[in-house]
This record gives sequence, structure tokens and C-alpha cells, in this order.
Amino acid sequence: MIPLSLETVSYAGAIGLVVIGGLGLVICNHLFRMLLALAMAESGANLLLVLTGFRDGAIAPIIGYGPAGAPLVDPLPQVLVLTAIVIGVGVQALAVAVLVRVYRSYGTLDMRELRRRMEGEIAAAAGIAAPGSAQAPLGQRPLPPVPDYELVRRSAPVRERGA
Amino acid sequence: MPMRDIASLVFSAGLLFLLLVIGAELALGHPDMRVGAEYLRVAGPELGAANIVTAILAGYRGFDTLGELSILFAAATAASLVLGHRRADARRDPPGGLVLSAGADLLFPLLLVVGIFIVVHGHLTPGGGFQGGVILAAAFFVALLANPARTLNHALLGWIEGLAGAAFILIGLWALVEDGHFLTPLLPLGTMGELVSAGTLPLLSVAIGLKVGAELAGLLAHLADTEAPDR
Amino acid sequence: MTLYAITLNPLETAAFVLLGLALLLALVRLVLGPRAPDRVVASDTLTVITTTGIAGLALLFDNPLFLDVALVYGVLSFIAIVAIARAIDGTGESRGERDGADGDRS
Amino acid sequence: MLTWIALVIVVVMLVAAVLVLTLRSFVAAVAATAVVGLALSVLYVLLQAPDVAMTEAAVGAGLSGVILALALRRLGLWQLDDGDAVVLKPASGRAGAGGDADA
Repeated sequence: MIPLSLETVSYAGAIGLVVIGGLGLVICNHLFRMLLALAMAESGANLLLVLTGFRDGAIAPIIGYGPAGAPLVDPLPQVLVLTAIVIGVGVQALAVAVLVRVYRSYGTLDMRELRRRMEGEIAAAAGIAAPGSAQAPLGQRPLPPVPDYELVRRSAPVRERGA
Repeated sequence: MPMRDIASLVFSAGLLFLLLVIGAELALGHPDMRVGAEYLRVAGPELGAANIVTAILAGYRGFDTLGELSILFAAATAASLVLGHRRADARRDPPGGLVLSAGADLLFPLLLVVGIFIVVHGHLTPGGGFQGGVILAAAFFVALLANPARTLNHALLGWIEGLAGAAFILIGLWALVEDGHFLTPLLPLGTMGELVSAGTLPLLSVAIGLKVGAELAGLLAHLADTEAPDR
Repeated sequence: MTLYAITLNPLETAAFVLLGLALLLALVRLVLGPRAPDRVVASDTLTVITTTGIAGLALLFDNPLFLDVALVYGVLSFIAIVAIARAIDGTGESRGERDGADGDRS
Repeated sequence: MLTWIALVIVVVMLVAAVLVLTLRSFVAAVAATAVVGLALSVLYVLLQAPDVAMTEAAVGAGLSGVILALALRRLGLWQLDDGDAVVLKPASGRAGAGGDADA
């Protein structure tokens, strides 16, 4: 049986946060919600790191407070996590900027809708029909591409003339 | 519910169970401190800073902090680059009401004092350059929150940021010339627990605070200045 | 527990129990709150209770350093909540349209 | 005693984390993210890490909330929900915009 103590409870919280964040990253279809889930998973990892430095009955690593001779907790994980948190918010700001740009270009943040529009745009630029889904019912599935030898033969002299 | 979601749910549950079982076996609360114990033993007499976390952050691992500052700088620059310029005829948010404007004016000096306190006392109490810098950035952003039409002086922010970063590197180079190692703490240590102590650590802390504050204030102002789409 | 044991007198115990109950009540509002503004207000309530809780923990640990954390937390969570409120404010049908129309005309 | 405080805080944190994924309104999801940062800050205090607690309070609860709230407006996600906001599967699109008619 796992004993109920401060460390085990915090460990459960950290693991829960990481798992919920990872699950959100996989399940959610909306880019903004994926950003929130990513931030949560990051926080859970930070909590796990701080937990590795915790000692029973120790006090905060600042000299001059608390009873003399009391043990101090390990300061090294705290320094690493301090760095990680600040970098995390920088990454978050950059992600928000990219999301603003995506929203301005495509008008949506839903992954499925976004993929459809992007594929439509690529197909329009290439001058072919937009591809359907590979999981569509049998009649609407895109056929595998068949090499068009006639087209290849016709286009080869054109390229020569252009060069 | 599609197959993919069920699969990911099952996978997450398995991961949760595995990690909890591992956690039952871990020696939580009794860590094997090798590097940390050495830092705790040495940091006080060597650097003269009461806050060992700040001592490690700016003293022993100052080079890491420099790398972190450059990552933050790169992120802020890239965000500004991606956001681009504002159209001249774009619609602005309406200004806040009386309560918010008056509250912002009242809050600004309070935030400024708290931020400077946190930055300057970084080697004595919890806090330091990053936390104080965030509070300073928030102080300058509150006015913008109350009245979106106001703008910050981006050129001035850029100058502050550049000078603070240059000061950090110059202190490091000074230590290189003086002592032979980059970013070694110099200057007399003083008595632990006083404001002027711990050698160059407070100077580094102030440089970090100014740089982070100016950077984040510029980033927030740029983000707030981005046009919102019409409904 | 070695040198550093925590003992609570009944008054402190009561204070922490009450804080925990307040936290759970606000959490219930966060979960149930039928609309988004209810949830934002519940989150604000949680931040206020938590600031008090951190100050109480400073008392419990007999360590004034944690008061700094409570100070920073109280100041900055207020700004975050105001920013979220500003995201909702002025965009509804009642006020934002009118203000925006005025801004467009001028 | 500390264990029980930590237990309450962890429960608040995990419930808020689940709410972030299941709330339909993005405004409420950002508020729940702020609650996750708050609970983390208290946990860091309990784990005797005042520096990290202060950073998490300043960054996780303050700055991150401000950035996400600004993003809500710029991404057109600030529409208020209609009522039944907790959905079984994470909601993706925007909810109906007429929620504040009775406000």
C-alpha cells in the first residue's frame, strides 16, 4: 500500500497533470486547447522535478531563517525549474503569435477544418482536385495516383523548350 | 467516439498506472543529494548570498542564465516578427471604465515598488531578476490594459534591453579579465544578510531584471497592439 | 521529522479547515457555474483564498519569506483576472458594437 | 496536517486540469488554467521552494494568464457559452454567441 504523505500526494498530482496534459494534446482538435494542454503537461514535469529535491523535515534553501542546523532542501532542481518556467512562458508567447498568424490566414483553429483548407489551397495551387479522406466510405475514397504516361511524354518537350 | 480517442485513453490510463507503480517504489522525500549538498555547504561562505537558489542561478550557473536570456530574447523577437505590423485603420478595443483606469493609476507605483524590491533583494529573499522583471513588465502593461490606445515607447524598451544584456556580458568579461573565469563573482562579499553584499550577484540580478522586464513589456504591448478580428 | 516539527493549536487547525472548505466551495462553483463569467469569478475567488492560504502557511512554517510569495501572487493574479475580464468586456452586443461603430465613424 | 492541505490542493488542481479540457467556453478554460497555476504555486510552497513558488505565481498565474487572455480576443474565441458548458468530449468550435442576452 502506498503511504499517504506529502510526497506521494504531490507525486500523484504531478503524474496526473502530465497525463491529463498529454491526453489533451492527443485528443483535442483545437489548436488553442492543445496549447493549454501543453502548458499543463509542462507544469506537471516541473512539479516532478521540484519533488525530487524535497527532503522530509527540511526547510527552504535560504540561510538565516528557521532553526539553526536544520537541513535544507536540494536547491539544484529548484534552479533548473526556475529556468524551465521562464522559458516555458517564452515558448507560450511564441505559440500564441503563431496561432494569431494561422487564424489570420485560414480563419479557423480547428485541426480538421484547418487541414481541409490547407489541402484545398495546396490542391488549388497545383491545379488538381482536393483529396478526400482516406477513411471515407468506399465510393468517396481517393483513388491511388496512376502515373499518366501521356502527360509525362507531352510535358517533356515543353520543359526542353523552356530551358 | 473514434477509435483513436479510445486508444489514447487506454494508453494514458496505462501510463498513469505504470508511473504510479514506479512512484510507490521511489525513495521520495529522502533524495541522494550529491551536487546539491556540496552547493549547500560551499555556497554560503563562498558567495555570501543568503538565498542559495539565486547564488546558484547567477553565480555557479551564470552561463546557463545567459543562455536562458538569449532563448527568451529569441522567443520575444520571433513573436514580434510573426505578429507583424498593425494596419492603420484597424479597430481598437474600447477603453476601460472609470474603475479600471483609476485602479491602474493606483496600481502602477505599487507594482513598480514591488518589482524593484524583488529584483534588488534577490540574493536575500526569494525572487530575483526573473520574478521582478515579470512584475515590472506587468506594471507597465496595466496602463495599456486600462486604455488600449496608449502605446509604449518601443525604441526606449529596446535600448534598455540591449544595455542590460550588454551589462550582464560585460560583468562576465570583467570577471574573465580579473579572475580568469567567465562570470566569476567579484567584489568583496560583505556580511551575509545585508543589502550590499554577495559581490556582483545583485548587479547581475538587476541586469537580468531590466532585460526580462523590458523584453516582456515589449512583447505584451505588441500582442495587445495586434488587431482583433471583427465578429 | 527532525528539528522541524509542525504543531498546530486548535485555532490554527480551525482556520485551515475553514480555508479548505472555502476552497472546495469555490471549486464547486468553478465546476458547476452555468456560464463563463461565473467561472471567471470563481477563479478570482480561488486566488483570493489561496493568497490567504499562503500567508497562513508562512505562519505555519514560521518563515516570513513566504509572505513575499503571497504578495507577488495577490498582485499578479489580480492583473490576470482583469485581463480575462477585459477579453469579455466591450465585445458583447450591448456596448462593444456601439463603441466600435463610433470608433469607425471618427 | 501538511498532507491534508496538499490533498485538497491536488484535488483542486486535477479538477481544474480536467475542466481545461472539457469546458466548451475558452474564456472559462483560460480561467481554469489560472487555477492550475495557483494550485501549483501552493504546492511549491508546501515543498519548501519559495523561489519556484514565486516564479510560478508571477509567470503561471499572472503573465501566462495575461498572454492567453490577450490571445482570446485576437483569436476570436471570446464568445460566451450558452449554458451546458461541460461536454463529454473536448469541444472544438465556438459555441453559440447569444449567451449573454439575459445579462
